[in-house]
Amino acid sequence: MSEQRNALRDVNSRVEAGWSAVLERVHVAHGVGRMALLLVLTFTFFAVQRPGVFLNPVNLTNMGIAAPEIGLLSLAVMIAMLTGGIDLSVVAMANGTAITVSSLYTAVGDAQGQAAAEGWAPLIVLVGVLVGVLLGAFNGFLVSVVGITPILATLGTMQLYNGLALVWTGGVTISGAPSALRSMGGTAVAGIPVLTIILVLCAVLLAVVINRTPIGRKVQLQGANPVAARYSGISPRSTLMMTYVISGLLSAVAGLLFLSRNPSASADYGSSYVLLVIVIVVLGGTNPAGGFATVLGVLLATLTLQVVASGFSALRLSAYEYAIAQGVILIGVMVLDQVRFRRRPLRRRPGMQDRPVPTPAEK
Amino acid sequence: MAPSAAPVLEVHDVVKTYGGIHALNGVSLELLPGEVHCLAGENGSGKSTLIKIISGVEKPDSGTVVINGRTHRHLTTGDAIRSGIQVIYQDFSLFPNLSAAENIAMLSELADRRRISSRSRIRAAARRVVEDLGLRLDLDADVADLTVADRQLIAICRALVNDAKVLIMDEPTTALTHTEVERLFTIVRRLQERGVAVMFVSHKLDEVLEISQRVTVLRNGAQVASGAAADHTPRTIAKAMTGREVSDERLVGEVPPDAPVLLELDRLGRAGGFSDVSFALRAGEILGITGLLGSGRSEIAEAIFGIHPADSGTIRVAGTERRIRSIRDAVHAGIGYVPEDRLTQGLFLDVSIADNMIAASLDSYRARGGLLDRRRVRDSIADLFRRLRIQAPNVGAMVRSLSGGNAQRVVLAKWLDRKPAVLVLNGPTVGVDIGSKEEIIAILREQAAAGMGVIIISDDIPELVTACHRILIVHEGRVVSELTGDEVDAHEIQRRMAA
Amino acid sequence: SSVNGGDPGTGSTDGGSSSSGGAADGAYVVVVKATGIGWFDRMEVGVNEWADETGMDAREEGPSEATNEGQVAIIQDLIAQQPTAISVVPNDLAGLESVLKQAQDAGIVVVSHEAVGIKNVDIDIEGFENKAYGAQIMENLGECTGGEGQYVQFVGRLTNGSHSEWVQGAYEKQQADFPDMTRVEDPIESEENEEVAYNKAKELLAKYPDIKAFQGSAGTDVVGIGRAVEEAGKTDSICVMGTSIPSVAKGYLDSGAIDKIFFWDPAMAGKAQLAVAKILAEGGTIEEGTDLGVPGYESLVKLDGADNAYAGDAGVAVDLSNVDQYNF
Amino acid sequence: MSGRLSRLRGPNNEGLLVAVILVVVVAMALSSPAFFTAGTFFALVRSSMVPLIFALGVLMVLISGGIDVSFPAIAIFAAYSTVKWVIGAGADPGPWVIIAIAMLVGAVLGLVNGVVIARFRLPTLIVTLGTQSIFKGVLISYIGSVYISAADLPDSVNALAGSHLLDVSGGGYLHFMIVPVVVVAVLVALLLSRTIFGRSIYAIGGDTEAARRVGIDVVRTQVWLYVLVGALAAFGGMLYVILGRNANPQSIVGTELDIIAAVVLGGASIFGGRGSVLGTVLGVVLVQLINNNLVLLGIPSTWQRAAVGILLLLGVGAQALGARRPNGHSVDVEPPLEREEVAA
Ligand SMILES: Nc1ncnc2c1ncn2[C@@H]1O[C@H](COP(=O)(O)OP(=O)(O)OP(=O)(O)O)[C@@H](O)[C@H]1O
Ligand SMILES: Nc1ncnc2c1ncn2[C@@H]1O[C@H](COP(=O)(O)OP(=O)(O)OP(=O)(O)O)[C@@H](O)[C@H]1O
Ligand SMILES: [Mg+2]
Ligand SMILES: [Mg+2]
Repeated sequence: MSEQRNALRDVNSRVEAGWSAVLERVHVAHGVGRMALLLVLTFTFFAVQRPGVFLNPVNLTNMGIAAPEIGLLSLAVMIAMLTGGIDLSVVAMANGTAITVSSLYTAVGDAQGQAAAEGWAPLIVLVGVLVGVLLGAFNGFLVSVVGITPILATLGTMQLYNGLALVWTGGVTISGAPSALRSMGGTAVAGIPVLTIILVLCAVLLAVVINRTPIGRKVQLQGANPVAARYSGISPRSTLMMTYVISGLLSAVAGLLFLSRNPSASADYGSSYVLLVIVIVVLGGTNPAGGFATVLGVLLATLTLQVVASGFSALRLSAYEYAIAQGVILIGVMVLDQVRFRRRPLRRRPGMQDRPVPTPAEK
Repeated sequence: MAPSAAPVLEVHDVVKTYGGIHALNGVSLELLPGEVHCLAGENGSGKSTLIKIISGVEKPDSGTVVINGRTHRHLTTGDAIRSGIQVIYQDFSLFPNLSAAENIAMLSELADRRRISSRSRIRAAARRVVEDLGLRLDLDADVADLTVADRQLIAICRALVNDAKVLIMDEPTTALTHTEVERLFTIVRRLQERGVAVMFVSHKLDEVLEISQRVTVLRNGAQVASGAAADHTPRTIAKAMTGREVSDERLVGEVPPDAPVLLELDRLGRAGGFSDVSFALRAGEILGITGLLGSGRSEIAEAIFGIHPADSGTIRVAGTERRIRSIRDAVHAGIGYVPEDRLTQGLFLDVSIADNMIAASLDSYRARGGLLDRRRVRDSIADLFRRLRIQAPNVGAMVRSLSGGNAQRVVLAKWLDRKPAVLVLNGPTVGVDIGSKEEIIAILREQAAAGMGVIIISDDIPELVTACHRILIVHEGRVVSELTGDEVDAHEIQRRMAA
Repeated sequence: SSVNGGDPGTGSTDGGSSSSGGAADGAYVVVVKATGIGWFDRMEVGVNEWADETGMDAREEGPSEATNEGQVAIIQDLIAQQPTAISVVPNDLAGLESVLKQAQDAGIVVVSHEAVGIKNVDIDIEGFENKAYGAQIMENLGECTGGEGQYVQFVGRLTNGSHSEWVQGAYEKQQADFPDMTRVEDPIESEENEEVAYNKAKELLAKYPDIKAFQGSAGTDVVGIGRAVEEAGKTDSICVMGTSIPSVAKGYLDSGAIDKIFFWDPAMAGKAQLAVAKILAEGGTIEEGTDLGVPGYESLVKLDGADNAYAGDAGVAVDLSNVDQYNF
Repeated sequence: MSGRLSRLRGPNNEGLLVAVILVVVVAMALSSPAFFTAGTFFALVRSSMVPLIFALGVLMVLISGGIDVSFPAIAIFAAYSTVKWVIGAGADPGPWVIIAIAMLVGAVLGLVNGVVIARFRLPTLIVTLGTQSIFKGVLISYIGSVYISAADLPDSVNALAGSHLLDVSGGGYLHFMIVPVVVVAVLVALLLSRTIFGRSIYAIGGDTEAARRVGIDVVRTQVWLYVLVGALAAFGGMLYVILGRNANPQSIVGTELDIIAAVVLGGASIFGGRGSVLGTVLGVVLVQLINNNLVLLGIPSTWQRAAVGILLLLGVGAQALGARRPNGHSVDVEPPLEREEVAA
């Protein structure tokens, strides 16, 4: 055991040492560069330590299947954080979708038989997604119309949604999901799990919405300075509403992934994800105060923690030792960032880093 | 009293760079007891930075600060304060969540290295200063609930609560009316008698010359002039600051008599704010609205822009009546607004200049598929950047890194990009140096000439005179008089405002 | 509903062996609800003993919080490490279906515990028949109360299958044999949390002043209840019984606040799971009467309701008289 | 900024809370005769003690403009490791010494938070999110995971656990530890309102840069703040051990968000600069009042989680509406008119 601990200490020191040096040379968007780097470093480290287990295709596939649901939930939190808010209810919303789909499916199945249930599947899934969207809209209502601070509003709805799910299921785990979903969990295209592909698609879509559409820009500005946004004729209500609806939508998709990984739904699934995704979002370079975030950074952060988790498993380190590593990485990254920015005050440009800024010179 | 020999404060060729930019490039000056030393310079010329260095907020790259003959290598704010240096910061640096009294007294409490804080002592200390200055301030109100002017007064009181040896004022008068400025100056003179050395930063050159004995002018962080105030006129200082001739003569183009009416207020009113305000603004016209602080001039603007909607009367924009209940209504009706409080209401400080510029007109760039048309975005940004002559490395720079003059141009650009029918500007040149001021007004003239209707709310009378076709004077929420054509003249306005 | 930071949602624990993947590496892994908990620390003792006795590579793993996603992640990581057998004590039976299937497809022997009716396992091994166990508890409670009065049942989580069966078994027993007893509330959820159990017990004492008996299910339920009863000064008039382990309940057994606790030795359960796994791995079969060579599991009985579930007779009842025989 | 600050505070929030509490009490009294008893009251007091101590720490951090989610980890780390160590050493220095040691441990952990946060100017929520999982991980992996039951606790601790301030036969009792809890609450109140340190915390929460400029040593103040909060958390942890008569390393962690919610219900601003001890006490009491009486109110177990969520939303919702400025949700930094006349 102890020699693995040394290995652990060793990797941390190595990572941090090499890193700050390399960071100087990496001029990618805040959050993206460092995560890409960290991902590569951790991956190589574990690959070298336990090639047999870690590089085993089964392991790689499993990572590709496990990461997406967390990735989607992280993106859901990210967009809320982009407006200076946060969404603690993402897991509850995801479960809401999963439970809806699963129970509707089984209900129809019992009433009219499997075939019928499969026939209704598309509609059922749609309803499930709709539930997620509605829950998100309720968050949006609380935040934008009632004016409750997001962290409190969503803390409340987290409990509420979770509680309602408990009431609905009576605490029992319900089994059953449309075969389309079930098969989705297992299949892969060109060796890449379908779930991974779904995550990437959603991420690209979200990135486009945030950076290339008026509403996306408004969301960013809302986070950067709500007052100035209002004085620019941007309606906080519609922006915030949109934000939390999107958050609900992404959570709903995550809920579908829950089902596709395992055809059952319960009120308690994923409770341990809530704070984990916040960690991921921040590691991904999102500014907790709002105004800046990169989708790519969040994706990389998700993968990095996934890799570290499996790596620790391969090294036979315990869940608690992994928790320690997670904390160390989080703080390590933040500190290194800070040190880096202190050195270059003017390099910091929250806002639109991830797209080239036109200068008169260019024209 | 005549300044005595030994300087209380000396600065020896201080150099300060921020990421390559020379904020200060070998500046030296000395401050004698009982003298008022004025620091002039355009936005971004280095005034605030110099002040931050003297007060220990920023460390110089090289050069030294000598206080009472003692040379400080690593001057901390604490040291500075304890050795009698008091600063009124440009942004006031007040605590919005604390009472006025505590804001005023906190500094002395800290300076006295106290451990226990006593309400009574704090209130007493605060009241002493406030009464000393003959001000009326609600000492128990949270600063968050006070007006910009009140906040500025509180910042001044705070600086005076400790008997300071050196008093530094970074644009202390931007939000003050003449009466208040006069009051401040009497205080300054009284302090002078007590042998306090005062350093005074202002963009209002007539003020500068009225109060100071010595003038130092900075340009791009370098000292370009330093000498007795007596040897200077506003013109000479302006020339030193900008390196060119600056004119403030009144030039207003003709408004064609058949120009369409763009904005029409009919007996507009808001309980507790103003009442019965009626006027019409025609295309190409620049209308000035002035009055004492609290006269309701800002409230009129805020009603037009839907911040605090009017509760009686009607607003017609380009002939059609508009219900303006929110800012969105106003914006959609074709009204733009450049707010008084640039930093919090006008700008996204941590967002690039480029994205600030299109903040109000995002929807107009929607191309097919709902995506932004990035070529058009790029073009109009580059165009505005050039037209408004914004000094910045490129449009990707954070607005936080701009000085007031440039920051204000960005706010302007944001609205120009939306091409509103009517543009309302509240204190458009507050804290903006004459160079930028002249250019900003020139831009407004252009826009008016191009058919926009412009309303300027300001208490900078010379500015109004140079720019406006017509000037309304507001008193206690009512328009008490209107000056047009040749009536528009500084003294006439003064006279009617006093009346 | 309470969340806990730093939990490896994607997390997993020990696992993987130096030998490269592909072929089975001979490891036996018991995946428990959560590590760092008294009950499963005890199970780990058994697991390690079994490893020493048999010279096999056996170990226990578990998430840091008792969550389904945590167990799924661990098992997925294990599959990549190709152990010989995995035995799981699930947080959520249905929630492991797919990943266990994946394990079986990968040629790994899959055993389960506290999971009657779980899908995709070769054998489920129970310490005893759950409803019978519940009935046994009610038997004692009935005696203690003289067969009359109000009582309340606690479960760790409403979602916990075994707990539900225990209270159900007890409830049925009560209706059959102790008609004069009345259950005044549906089973109360203690969230596996002693403080919650304590507070709810206090409320119940206030609401039902002459309540006669409590039945606990989670290991800490009886302790929380016991404290509430003790503070109400009703240690003698109220019977508190339920599942727990001596080390946790001892203080209150001494004071009489807890009258009797029931459990099955987690260490033995751990050994039994591994024994079953070993038999299966070596091509053997489990049937009625099989002797696992583990105390309490000398002659397995087949449970109805599931075709692959077997139970030992490992239930233990402990009160003040024999509590000192147990060091866990 | 100033607008954001005032976002969460109603004009006289404490008043609002008292009203809400009264309503809840009446509702409960009506729905259950068993409610109006000394027992219920004492139970309420008792279950409020630990959350209140935590809440006071959270309050101070919130006022300074931060959010701390690591206090439960610090609490259990300090309490468990101290108790374990004392038992291991076979010594029983008496409860107060044990508490003192625990608070020392807590202070050290707090120091870690403080240094990282103040020295590198990092977002507090994130830092404490990290340290929390580090503390918990270290506790379980390297210090111990074994449940320490009443039987093994030092006798002096058990003795203190059983000491009552006043007993109502059958109706429960008032626990002695209420005394130190009240003392701590008063001390914190005085610290915040009557000391320069306290006022500096408000100042930093109001505007950190301005605080620097008036000569407050922000870094030092923050570090001390977190040390203090760490010690406070440790005291809460020991209190938990004493009241619960067990040391369980799995306990406490997971309650952080609920405590923060209670403090904000109590009128503290999540954006810093505002908050009062009185409000915090009321907030905690309200939450406990609700949590404690769900069974009494006859709310079915399955509904209880949802019920808590709804009540929390009602609470913060009422507050948000109370703090509402003219222009709906959006923060409005325009000064109210009547102020202008003052200066004019
Ligand atoms: N914190 C900073 N980071 C980077 N650059 C800075 C900073 N502060 C000042 N500068 C640079 O120093 C120059 C001078 O700033 P300074 O505040 O002294 O100007 P100023 O004379 O006060 O302008 P204004 O009249 O607008 O107040 C600025 O143009 C800016 O480029
Ligand atoms: N973070 C920063 N990065 C770059 N430059 C900065 C920064 N902060 C301040 N500056 C510089 O400081 C100078 C003055 O800042 P300041 O806010 O005092 O000017 P201002 O108040 O906007 O100008 P004015 O007071 O004349 O309106 C500006 O020229 C700006 O370039
Ligand atoms: Mg300046
Ligand atoms: Mg300035």
